[in-house]
Amino acid sequence: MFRKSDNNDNMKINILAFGVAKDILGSANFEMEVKPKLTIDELKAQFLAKNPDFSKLNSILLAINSEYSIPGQVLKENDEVALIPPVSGG
Amino acid sequence: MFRKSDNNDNMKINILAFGVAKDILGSANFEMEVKPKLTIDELKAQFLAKNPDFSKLNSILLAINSEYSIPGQVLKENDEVALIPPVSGG
Amino acid sequence: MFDLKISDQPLNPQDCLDFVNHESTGASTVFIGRVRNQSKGKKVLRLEFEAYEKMALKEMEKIAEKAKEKWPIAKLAFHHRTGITLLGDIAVIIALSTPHRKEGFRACEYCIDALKETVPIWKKEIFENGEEWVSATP
Amino acid sequence: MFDLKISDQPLNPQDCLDFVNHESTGASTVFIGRVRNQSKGKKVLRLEFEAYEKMALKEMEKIAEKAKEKWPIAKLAFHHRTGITLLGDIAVIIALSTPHRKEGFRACEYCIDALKETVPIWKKEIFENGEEWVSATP
Repeated sequence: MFRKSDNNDNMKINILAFGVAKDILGSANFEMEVKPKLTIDELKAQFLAKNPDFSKLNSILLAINSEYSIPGQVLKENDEVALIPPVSGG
Repeated sequence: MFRKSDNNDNMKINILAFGVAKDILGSANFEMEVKPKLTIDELKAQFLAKNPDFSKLNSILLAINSEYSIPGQVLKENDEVALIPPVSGG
Repeated sequence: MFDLKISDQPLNPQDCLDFVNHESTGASTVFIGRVRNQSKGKKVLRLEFEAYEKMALKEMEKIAEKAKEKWPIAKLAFHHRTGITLLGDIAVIIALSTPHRKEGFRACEYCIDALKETVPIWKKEIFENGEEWVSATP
Repeated sequence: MFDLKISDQPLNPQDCLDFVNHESTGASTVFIGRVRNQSKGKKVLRLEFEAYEKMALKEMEKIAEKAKEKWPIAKLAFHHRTGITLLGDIAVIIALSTPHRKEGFRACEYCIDALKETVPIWKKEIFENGEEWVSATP
């Protein structure tokens, strides 16, 4: 609240979590405020740092706006980011 | 009719013809009198000699009592012999 | 274990699926062969299937037995049509259930390939001007 | 061309077969995956499927497009179930029609293999004493 101008630069993204990722985060769907031009790799690193259980998984991929992200991809305001643990359809 | 004793030794077999073999023989099902202990190879040779159209086919196999015959197999009284042109099911 | 059938009535895939459904097997693989509207560029009006039924059922059973030796098949349905069939009609259904999918595809393909090699069933194609027993001549 | 569906209602193989039936194609190949009663020796009471539906449909379409690039597929139906499923329920159906059978088996196997690699759908196995997201952990 003191660094209001900084906060104003931040952007809002929407997080979706599925399967075991939802269990780890305790929530399926929430908003997050992140710094501008955050890359998907940085976001993933944040999640891993805050939730050590993610590193027990076989993999955790991130999708942006329902497409698998590519390394270095930069996030934009209102992006929908999904946490994709190992899929097991079929 | 003069060689009655010979004829009495002959045996009766039943012939089934399918697909193009039926068209060639003009009949699907008929009896035939053959000499005792005739082999399937001899019977096949008789059919080929009497019906040259059989040699135009990709193949013609003979079955005895609804099993594919094996070379040299000897026929018995009342055997059911089927003429099997190239199969094309499915 | 096996549901083998030759019929001059329309074949029903759901019957085959119901037969092969089995609690310990997760994968059902199905092949359905239908009457096509052309053969070698010529328009087909209809197909007529003829079977040496007694022997065809024996050969179908041999194929099923061999497939079961090679792959862990729980149940297998093998139905073939005879008589007059029109465009889109089902000529053959092979359905089988296996614990896993890879063996299911292999087994199903084996059965349809083997059918075309050994089962005494013949197909006559009726064209607008003529007819022909399939595969009979070169 | 493609019939892609994710549904929490029972899937119907006949719907898929009807969709893929196409006059110029003789071969329909179908794979059906069902809920099994055991996993790694443990009795499964039920499965729960969760999908990221929007993305799952996109990924299913990508798989269908790629399969169509590789093989001459006329029509393809790709249905996946979500929600609570019991023993014997259908989890997935892939049905496709091709001119000939060999390409049908290859294409169908490709689709189910690819589904298991990339489509964001998750399966939770519920056992008598516990539950587990399949493949999540080593």
